[in-house]
Order: sequence, then C-alpha cells, then structure tokens
Amino acid sequence: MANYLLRRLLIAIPSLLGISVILFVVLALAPGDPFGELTTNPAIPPEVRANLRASLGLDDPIHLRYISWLTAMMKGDWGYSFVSRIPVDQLILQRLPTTLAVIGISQIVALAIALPVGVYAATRPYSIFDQVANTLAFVGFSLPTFFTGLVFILIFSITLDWLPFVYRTGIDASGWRWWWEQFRQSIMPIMVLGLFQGATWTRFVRSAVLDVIRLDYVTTARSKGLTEGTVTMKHVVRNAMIPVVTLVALQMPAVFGGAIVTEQIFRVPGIGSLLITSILANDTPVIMAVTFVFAALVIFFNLLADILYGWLDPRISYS
Amino acid sequence: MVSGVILLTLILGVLLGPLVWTLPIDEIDFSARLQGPSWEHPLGTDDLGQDLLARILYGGRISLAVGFAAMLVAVVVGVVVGALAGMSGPRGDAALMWVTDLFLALPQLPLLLLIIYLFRDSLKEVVGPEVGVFILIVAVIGGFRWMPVARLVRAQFLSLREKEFVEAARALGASRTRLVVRHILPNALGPVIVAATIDVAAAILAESTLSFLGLGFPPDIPTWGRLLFDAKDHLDFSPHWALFPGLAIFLTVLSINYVGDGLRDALDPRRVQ
Amino acid sequence: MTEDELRSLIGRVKRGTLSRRGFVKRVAAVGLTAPMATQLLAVTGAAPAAAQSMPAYRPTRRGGGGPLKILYWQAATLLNPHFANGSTNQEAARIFYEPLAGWAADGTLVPILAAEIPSREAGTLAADGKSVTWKLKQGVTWHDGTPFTADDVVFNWEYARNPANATVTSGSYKDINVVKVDAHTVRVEFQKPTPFWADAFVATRGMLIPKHLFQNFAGANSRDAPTNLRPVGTGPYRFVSFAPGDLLRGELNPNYHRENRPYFDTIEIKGGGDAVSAARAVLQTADFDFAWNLQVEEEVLARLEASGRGKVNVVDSGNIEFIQLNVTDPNTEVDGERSSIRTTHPAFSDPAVRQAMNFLCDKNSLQQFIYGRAGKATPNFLNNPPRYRSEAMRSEFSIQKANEVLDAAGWVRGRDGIRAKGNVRLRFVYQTSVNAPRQRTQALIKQAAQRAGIDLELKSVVATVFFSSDVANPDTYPKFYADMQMYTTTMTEADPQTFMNQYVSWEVSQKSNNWQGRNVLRFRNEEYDRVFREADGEMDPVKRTAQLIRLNDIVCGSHHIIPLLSRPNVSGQINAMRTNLSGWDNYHWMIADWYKEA
Amino acid sequence: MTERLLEITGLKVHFKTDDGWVRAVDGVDIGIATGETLCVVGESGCGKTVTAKTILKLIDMPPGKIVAGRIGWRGRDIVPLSPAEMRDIRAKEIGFIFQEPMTSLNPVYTVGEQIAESVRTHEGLSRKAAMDRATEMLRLVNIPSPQRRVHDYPHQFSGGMRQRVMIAMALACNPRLIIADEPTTALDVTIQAQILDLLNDMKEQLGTAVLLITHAMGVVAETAQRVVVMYAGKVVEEAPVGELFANPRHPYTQGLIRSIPRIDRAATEHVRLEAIPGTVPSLLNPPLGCRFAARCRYATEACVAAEPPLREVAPGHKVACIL
Repeated sequence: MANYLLRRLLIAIPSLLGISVILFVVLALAPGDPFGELTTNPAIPPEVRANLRASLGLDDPIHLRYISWLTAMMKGDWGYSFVSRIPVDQLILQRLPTTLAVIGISQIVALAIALPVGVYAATRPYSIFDQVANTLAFVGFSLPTFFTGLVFILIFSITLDWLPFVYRTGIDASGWRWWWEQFRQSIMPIMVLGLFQGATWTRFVRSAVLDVIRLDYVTTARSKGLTEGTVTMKHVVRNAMIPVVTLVALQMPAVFGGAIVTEQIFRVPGIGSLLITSILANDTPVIMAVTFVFAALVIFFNLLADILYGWLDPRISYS
Repeated sequence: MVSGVILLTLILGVLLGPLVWTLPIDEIDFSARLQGPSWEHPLGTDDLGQDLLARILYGGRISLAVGFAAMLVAVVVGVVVGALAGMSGPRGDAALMWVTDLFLALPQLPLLLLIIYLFRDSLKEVVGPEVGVFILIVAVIGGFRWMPVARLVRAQFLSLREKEFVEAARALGASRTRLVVRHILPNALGPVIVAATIDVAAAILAESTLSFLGLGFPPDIPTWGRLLFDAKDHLDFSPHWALFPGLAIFLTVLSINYVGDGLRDALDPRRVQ
Repeated sequence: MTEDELRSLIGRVKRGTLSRRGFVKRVAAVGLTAPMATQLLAVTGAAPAAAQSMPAYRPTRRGGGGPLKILYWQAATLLNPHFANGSTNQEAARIFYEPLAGWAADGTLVPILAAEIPSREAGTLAADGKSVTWKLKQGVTWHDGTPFTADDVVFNWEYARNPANATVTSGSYKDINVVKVDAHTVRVEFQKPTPFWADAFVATRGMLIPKHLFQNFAGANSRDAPTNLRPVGTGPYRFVSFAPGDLLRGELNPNYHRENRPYFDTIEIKGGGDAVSAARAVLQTADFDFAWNLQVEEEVLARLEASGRGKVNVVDSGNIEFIQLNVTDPNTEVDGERSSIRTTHPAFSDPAVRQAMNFLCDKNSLQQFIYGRAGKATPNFLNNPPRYRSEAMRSEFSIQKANEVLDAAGWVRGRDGIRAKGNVRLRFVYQTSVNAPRQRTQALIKQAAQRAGIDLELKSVVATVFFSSDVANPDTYPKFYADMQMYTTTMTEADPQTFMNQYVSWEVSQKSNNWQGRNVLRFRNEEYDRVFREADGEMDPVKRTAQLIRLNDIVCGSHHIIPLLSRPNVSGQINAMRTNLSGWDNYHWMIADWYKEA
Repeated sequence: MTERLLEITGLKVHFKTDDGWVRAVDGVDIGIATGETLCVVGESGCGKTVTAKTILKLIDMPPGKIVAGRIGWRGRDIVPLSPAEMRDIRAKEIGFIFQEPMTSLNPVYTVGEQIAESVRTHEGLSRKAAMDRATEMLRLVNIPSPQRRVHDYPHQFSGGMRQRVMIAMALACNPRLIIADEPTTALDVTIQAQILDLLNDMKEQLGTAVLLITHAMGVVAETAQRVVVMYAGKVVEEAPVGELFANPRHPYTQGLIRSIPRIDRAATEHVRLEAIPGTVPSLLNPPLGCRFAARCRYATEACVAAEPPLREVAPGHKVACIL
C-alpha cells in the first residue's frame, strides 16, 4: 500500500511538471501586463513603467523565467504578487481554507442529495419519484451556476430578506452568533454549488445503481433473506460507489470551475476569486500559483479517488 | 420518444424559424424596451427593444452548432486517443493515459481564458470574426472534454479485445486496423454515444459560462448563454428576458439527455428481453 | 462677453465696488453658469480659494457612529499610495493617508494637512509662478504617535521621485524641488512658471507616508516595506487588518487632527463581485452603507433605487466617453507599424465623412436609455470644471444630414447599400472594450450608420487587454489598429493641462516610443501645439482658461473625435448616510466628514 | 407418497413488457417431498428459472407478477406472505444456488463475510461465530485450507470453487430445500461432475431436498429421483427418473432424451437440443392448443384445437399429450 502510494506520487511529479510548463508558457504568451491601469494614467512616465517591468523580471526570455520560477518553487518560494507584494503562498494560504470549506461542505451537500435520491430513484425506476427526481436533476445542471446564484440572491436576499449575499470574513460576533452568521452567509454559495453538483451526481448514482441492481449477486443477497434495506446498502450502493468515485474524481476540475463562478457572485474570498482578480490584474505569479494549486488539488483528489477505489474494490491490487 | 420530438422541433425551429419570423435581431427600438410577451413580440423585448424571439431563434443556431460541433471534437479526439491507448502496447497506453490525466488536471477555466485571448485574432484574420470565434470556442470546449471519452473508449477496448468474437476475428487473421474498425469500435460506441449526448449539453452550458466571463462570441451575436447573461441584471423586473433563453437551454439539455438515456437503453446488451 | 469685459468686472469685485452676487448675476445674464462665475472669481483671487460648497458636518462629538461598511466591487491589493496603481488602491489608502489638500466637488482646494491654501494674498504663491509655499497644520501626529513635520513632506518628494522606487506618483514629483523652510513649512520650487501648482502633495497623488517607517525601504526593497500592507498615516481611521483582494478594516483614530471627527467607530471595505450586485447590496438591501463606481445601466439603477432604501450620488468629473476617428490608416503597414503617422486614413481624411459620423451618434438616446445619470450628452471633450467648458460646440443627431453631407462629397451608395468613392468603401472596424453599455452604444451607432450607407464591424476587446500597455498585443487602444475606437479617458485633476496633452504632436503614440505616447489618435495640428505650449506657461488664469477652451474647440471642430458623454462618478449610499464626494479627488477624500443621520 | 415439502399448484407468473404480458410460467404444478431430488428440465426460456425464483419471490415485481396459483411450503401458501415473512424462509428454509458463480458473488466482500451474512441474519450469531460457521461450511464443501480462504475475495477463486462457495452459502443455515438453478452450466465439464457429486454428497449428508433446474438430460439421469419436463411455461411431463428415461411419453421429452450422446455422459454440455427442430413459441401470445404442436412430428388437428391436460398415464407418471 505504502509502496503503491509512493509510486503514484512519483507518477504525479512529471504530471505536475508538465502542467507547470504548459501553464507557464501560456501565461508568458498571454497578452496584457500587470500595469494596464498605468497606461491610462497620464502622470506616470514611460521610464517608470519600464523600470517596473524590469524589476519584476518581465523582460527575460521565457525559459529563463521558467527555470528561475521552478528553482524558487522547489525551495518553497512562490514569489511575490505583482500587485500587492505579498508572498504568493501567504496570499493563497489566506484564502485556501475558505475555498476548501465551501467546496468541501458543498460536496457533502451534493452527496447528501445525490446518494439518497439517486439510490431511491434507481430502486424504483420509472416511478413518479424517479421521474420527478430526474427532471429536477436536469433542471439542476442545465442552469449555469451564475444564473442559479442570482436567482437565489433574488429570492432569499432581496425578496425574502433572509440571507446576506455578500460573504464577509470579519463577522463581529463570537460563539454561537458567529457560527450562526457564518452559516447564514455560507448557505447560498454552498447550496448553489451543492445543488449543481448534486444534480449531476444524482444522475451518476442513479445510473450506477441501476447497473448494479440487476446484477446476479444482488439476487443472491436477496435469496439470503436480507432485508431490502440491507441488500440496497450493503450490496448495491457499496458496489455502485466504485464507478461513482471515479466519476466524482473526474468531476473535480468542473467543481473548481464552478467554485470560481460562485465565489465571484457571492464575493467569497477563496482562491477562485483570487484567480479571477489576478487574471484581471494580470498578476502572473498569483495566476501561476493558483492554477498550479488547482492542478495539484485535482491530482490529489484523483489520487484519493484511486485509493478509495482500491479500498472499495478488492479486485484492484496495489502491487 | 417525446424528447426526440422536442429536440427535433428545437433544431428545426432554429433552422427554419428565422425564415418564418423575419423580424431583424438587432433592430433597436427604444419605444418598445423590456416589454413582456405580446403579439408583436411573442417573447417580449430586451432593454434596447430588440425582439427576443428573433434573437433566440438566431442564437439557437449558434448555441446548438457549438454544442454539436464541440461534442464532435471531443468524441473524435477521445475515440482516437482511447482507441490508440487501448490497442497499443503497455508503454503507449501508459503514455497516452498520462496525457489524458494531464489534461484532466489542467485548470480549464484560466486556460480557456488565456487561449481565447491568444488565438482569437490570428484565427479571425484567416476566417473572419464569427467563424473564427466559433472554431476557437468549439475547439477549446471540445479540447477540454475529450478525456472522459478517451478513458471510456480505452476501458471498452481493454475489455472487448479479450472477448471471444475479437479473439475469433484475430484467429481468422484480421489485420489490426480491421479489427479495430470493424469489430471493436462499433461495440465500444454505445457508451460513447451516451457520453456524447451529455457533451452536447455541457458544451452549450460551457459556452454560456464563457459569455458570462466576456469571452464568448462578439456581444452582438445573441447566443443563448449570452442572452441569459445579458438578462441577469434585469431578472427581478423583466423575468421574461431570462426565462425564454433559460427555457431553451433547459429543454435542449433535457431532451438531449433523454435521447441519450434512450440510446443507452437501446444499446445496452444486458437489456432483458 | 470678451476677456476684457470679464476682467473689468472681476476688478470691480476685487475693489469692492461690485458684490460677488452682483457679479454672478451679470455674467449669468450673458450665458455663463453660476458655478463658472464663482470659479472665475476664485481663480483670480477675488474670493477665498477654499470651497464654498462643503456640506455641513453635524455630529458634535467623535465616534459613536457604529460601523461604516463600504462595498467595492473591485478590491484593494496594496495600501501604499505611491504604489497604488488603480483607483481601488488609492481609495483604500486614502482612509489612512492624507494629502496637504484635496479637491472639492466644485474644483476648489480644501486644506487637509496644510494649515491653509497657498495664495497670492498670503504671499505663499510666488508671482512668477515658480514656487509655492505650504504651511503645515501643527499638532498632527501619525497613528503611532510620531509628530507629522516638514521632514515627512520632503521625504515623500524624495521617495516618489526616486526612479528605483518606481512609484506611480513619480510624474508629479520628478521635475520639482522641495525645500524645508521650517519644521512646519515647505516650499515647492518649479523649473518654469507653473500655473497649475497644486499637483504635488495634493489629492490623489499627494497622500503622505511617514518618513520614520519608510526611510529604510528605498530602491529594490521599497516594495517589501511592511508598512505597505499595514499603513500608518494621519487619517481619521487607524489600520486594523487587511486581506488583499478581500477585506480592509480600520478603527476610529482617537487623536485625529480635526475635531468631532470621525463619526464612525470602525470602518470596513469589502471587495469583489460585480457592480450590479454591489448596487443591490446598498440600494436594495442596505447591507452596506456605501458602494462606489456603480457602472450599472440606468434602467437597473433606477429600479434598485426605487426600493427606497438608498440613493444614487452623481458627482461631476472630467471623464469623457468618446469616439476617435483614426487619422492614420490602420490597414497599411509601414516599417512593421500599422496606423503609422506616415499614412492618412483613406476615408476619414475627408472632413465630410468625419462630419457625417458626428451626425450619426445619437448622444441623447445614449444618455436617456443607456447611461442615464452616468452620462451627460456633450459636444465637448473638455467639460469640467465648468469654467473650462466651451459654449461654441454643437452636436446634432441626424441621419438625413449625414446622408446629405456624404452625397455632397461624392460618396455614392453601391449595390450593397454601402457608400464608396473610387475604391474606398465606407466600411469601418469599430473597437472598444468589453462592457455592456459600450456594446449597446456600438449597436446603436452601427444601426444609424447603416442607414447612412456606412457599414461598421463591431469589435470588443477584453478590458485587461484593451487598456494594457503590452507592446506585443495589437488590440490595445494605444496601438489603435482599427478605424474607430471608443473608450473613456479620465481626468485625474481639476486642471485640464495634462488632460489636453492627448492631442499634441509630440505625444503621438507610435512604435518609436513603444506606443507609450498619449496622443492615441495621432492628431497633429500646429495651432493646437502652439496654444498648448502657451497655456502651459500662462500665469493669467483668465487667459489660460480661454486657451484651454480653444484647445477643446480645435480638436472637437476637426471632428476627428466625437465626444459622446461626460461621465460623472456614480456611487450609491443608504438614505441615512451623509457623504462629501468630489469628482476631482478620491471618493474617500473627505471620509472624515462622513456620518449617518439618526 | 412421503410428506410434500413444497407443493406448487397452478402457478402462473407473467411479465409486463412494452409489447404486452409475457406468460413466462403459465400454470405449473410441481411438488417435492422431504429429502427428494427433483429435476426440472427444459430448453432455455421455458420458464423453469422463473418458476424456481418465484418460489422465493426473487423475480422482479414489477414487471413480474404472480397471476394465479399456490406455492405451498410445508402446508402453508407463501404467495400472500409479506416481504418480512418471506425473508424468514429465504436461506433459512430454502437455499438457492445460482447459475453463474462468476457473477453471483459480490466482488467486494470476502466469501466468509458473504456466507456469514445469512447465518448472522437468521441465527443471530456474533460476527466471530458466523465466521467460524463460514469456515466450517467451506470445509464441508471441500475447499482446501478454509481457515485462510475464508478471508479471500471471490475473484481469488476459480469458477468451480466459487460454485462450491455458493453451495456452502446456500447450506449455511441448514435449509430443508435447496434450489439449484443450472448450477453447472457455466462450468467446465470436469468441474461439473465434481459439483454434482458435491450436491449429491450434501444432500445425503444433510438430508436436504434438492430442486435442480437444468437443461441437460445427462445431469438429470445422474442426480434426479423425479423429473419434471417443462415447455413454454407449462409442465408437459412428470415421472420418476427411471420411468422417464425408459418410457418417455411426450414427444418433447423423447426429443430431449434423443439429444443425449450416450457414449460419453459427461460431455452433455456440447450437445444441446438442436435435435428438436424449430424454436420455443412466443410466450406473449402462446398458441391456443398444445404449445409444442408446431414442432411436434406427431401433431394433429386436435393438438392445435385445445390444450391437452396433464394426465396420469402410470403411477407417478403424468404427461400433457393427447397421444
């Protein structure tokens, strides 16, 4: 097992390198520079602009910049943000917990919706429940998250005035009130992401369960006199989870993509919104680092999925 | 069945609709702005008084074309990569799967942004603004969606190539290509077709998200995603503006998915007789 | 009314034979607006330079106002005003840092860290225009308790002008000399007569940072100063915490140098999101007290405002949304450079075509249906402060007149309805940045042009690219590789001199200067150059005003630019909020005066 | 006659499809006595598997439906029983062995867990005791080193071994009847014989009755005491094994017996029922008269006109043929 993990981690290294090269090249070729706003400002002489560019090393050839980035990265130096002069790792660490919390909880919500609904629908295919659940799932993922987010704001913040739609990091409260405020402001972004993913996963779960439920060993389980619940949970769901885990892992990039949009709408200070602002500001070190962190997270989740897969399916051997 | 009819209606609607409903899509009329549905404007108007029905019909062509073309790109690339991986030796397989995984781990959104920045103009000069952006968006959406198809095809190949009928064909001396084209590919296509239907829907949604980020088609081309994006700020006062494009996307996605489900059932070899 | 008549009236006011009110009445009778009259008096020294129109500040004690919550849909990333590229950062820094003086809404100076505004009468303004003496307010301390002195002011000059620091404020400081006269007096010396002396140490580019915390961070390590992110200033609020791109928090400064201020106990600035939802959070749900820069369609803004919880502030500024008709040919390449000044535009070199294009811009519809209060239709490039607004320019929307002009000039409609003369067809690429109102404007003008036999191809470039200084990218606006382009040019100070340098021949944007020149239009006109130079050294304010207005008339009269709308600053606040905003300074220039009505 | 353990009378099981109701089982009478081995033979799709699964209500309902009939288990009709009551019968009183050992075991649990599962459900044993029972059962079905193998997963077993595991699982709760649905079809010939031997062994050791479903007459001859021949959802002949082979009355049974290669009994697998021309009729709209008529070389008009009833032609020998 440890051996397998080690091997997987070793495989991940060339992947990360490959990704970093692609990202770096694309970023280096990308138009725009961090001083867009300076050009419109008549008070700034051109030589100051040139000085700035030189001081940030923007005028070196690409490969040199890549190598210096890579060596610095190896040493744990992620560079400084062009626009705020904060070490990039500090900037990301400041925001990563929020993103992970929002994404994490929303994924739990998604699973909490997808598992029961998908399983229940699959055990009664083409029943009314199944049809309704299916239709709702389609509604769920045929609406873009930017749109659902807005509808949520209109309903819960503006019409009903129940929830705030601006996510604030500095809540002036403590104890229970703090948690309550935190809950109130997090619920919409979490639900938007969670419902969208939940809709997609409901379809995955339903179809995976449908595939499993007609298999012989399910009949075997039933012939043992197990209750229907036990059969479903122990023999159907457990096995159906195997493909679902893979699909969920494959969905991770989409989840992060959705998080970017959601963070933007609700002003959640996570790394998604950091990415958007840094793209808009052409803050290359931050873009590079954030996209790289995204990639690493995706690889990490795929690794996790592989491990989970192996745990769920004894036929997979780690040797 | 019903979904097939709906899908067909939608496709025919956007193809033939503009011939029947001949109001121009960009006729600005400030005296008729943000009107709800009426006989004159069955789906209402937007904030410049432009007719929404005409815009939705016109935009549907592009949205559907993007959806299908992107799907085609994803499926073709995916099938080729998957088939190559499935048929080549363990080394080729590992290399191709490494590439696949690499693409899976690439953060798509920022790359999309950057790639569209980069190549929009060079393409535009060759084929003109709209076609250029169309090709780019299709290539970019398709180019980031082939990986699941490739994995699917490869998995199918790996299991199918051990099956009896392939063994039999091999024993009969069928060449490798023939084996792939005639025997394995058709059998692997079932799940691919299902994945493809999902891709169509996903591509339509991806186009709308690109529009949200200001990177889709030129702003005067009313794709469904663009319409939805333009309408979002007026949602509480003029819901009809968002409702109809949203409905069009929803109906398309829904019917395509149901068609996919139907295909899946029809192609499922395990289906009980 | 001629310059001489004006002069004699002003003289009478000065001598006391004519009341200020009488003066305003007289000039108003001949078509000058009341603010313009007041301005005239102000600049000629016949009235105190300090603002007349500062709103009253009612709170009678410091603090007790609870939290002030401000929402910015862009977010601050850095809090050193000398590095603050972008107004977001300037605004955020302005809470903690203050300049010697700021610009009020009417374009007059208000002392902040200065004891008074320099003037001829007080002898602090040299008659030859080559120096200005600032007296500093006494007893001001930095947030850490260190006293604020002339050394700090001199240090800011040294800091900003140091090329190694690469400050964004360097333009205001590099050509001046600053001398410490005593602990609370400094003198700014200019190389030549400078009519516009209130640039250094004033307003946006004048915020002062403490010497004792920055003096060890110069050159290469200037950007690593911890104080860049943890500001220590003299402002009404003290720094508490800062998450770049997200949240900035401050608290009341108990030692603030103005009495009874500030009103609020804490302040927070939240960043991120988009303009529409920022408007919602203030106008519709009142979750926040103030939101800035509400670039939102009027339709939406008016409806949000209708919910009755907040109101929209509109403050005049010099910013202008306008169209440029390329002087040069974007489709011919000369030495690797398109739109080279060695070419002329095949169609726009004909004044008739330019005039026709002017007739095709329906500015009133733009104002009424798209920009609303955020745009005022104007025939002028230079609109504000009002004393610089020309009365000579007119504009009109008439498709018929456009057709007549083109017919008369021999542009004939082809089979496809597009006009042509010889082998030149009236088919233009019209570019701008991605921004909903701009795309709507494009659509509107395209439709009108079509009816006059002109075909426009619309192009919209993402703002980050359009406004970037990237030399490699063909889509930036300084390159102007299109026939027409549209954007807003901003006026960052109440004096138009720098603003008007956009059309002088030595500022032409071209390859040889890496397209860094400000004359993006590539406009070249001898008279313009001459008048500009004259105004630059003219110490007589009235004459100078006339010269600057003349500059406007030359460029607008050429029809190479089509001014569309002057763009006031639009912000939103809840009903109880009382703010003091100015179009010539940061939104937060007078944040010490903000309070809430009970 | 000994006491009847299972008594099925007039059982009709129909399936709803898009095209209409398929009458998979259309009036079947079967009985088994304690300790008896009964074989049900017939071609694929004749309804024997459905009949077997219906006894434990393992068919999917819907689309399946018990339209009529009675399934008497130890004197009690189990058709109307609730799912909970059915669960008490499954495994504990009637064990079931499926056709496909490769797919009938859940790949994600060890065989021990899967055997222990039914024991724990029905006898409330602790985890450990149940695992001990599982080991014991593996030993009983002759799996070498059961102590170790009990912790292995199904994919670590060969097909024959898995079928042994299935048998162990079916026997774990010591049921009175085992239903084995073509237990050898999916296995290699040599393994088939071993499995049949094992089944016979078990039956003798434990006194369990066996209902063996098969399409191979060779298997029938080797194991059965009594035989029921099914065709197109109906029983066409029933007789003690010796009587049936000696004196088959129904033309279909005759065809089946003729199809056995006599020389090598073990090689039954490779010769199926090709000897009988034609195919099983559609059960959607079964023909009015004798369902075999279309393929029967002796068929007359009378055969087509009305359905022949099952009649006793000799003691314990019934046949549904007018001839």
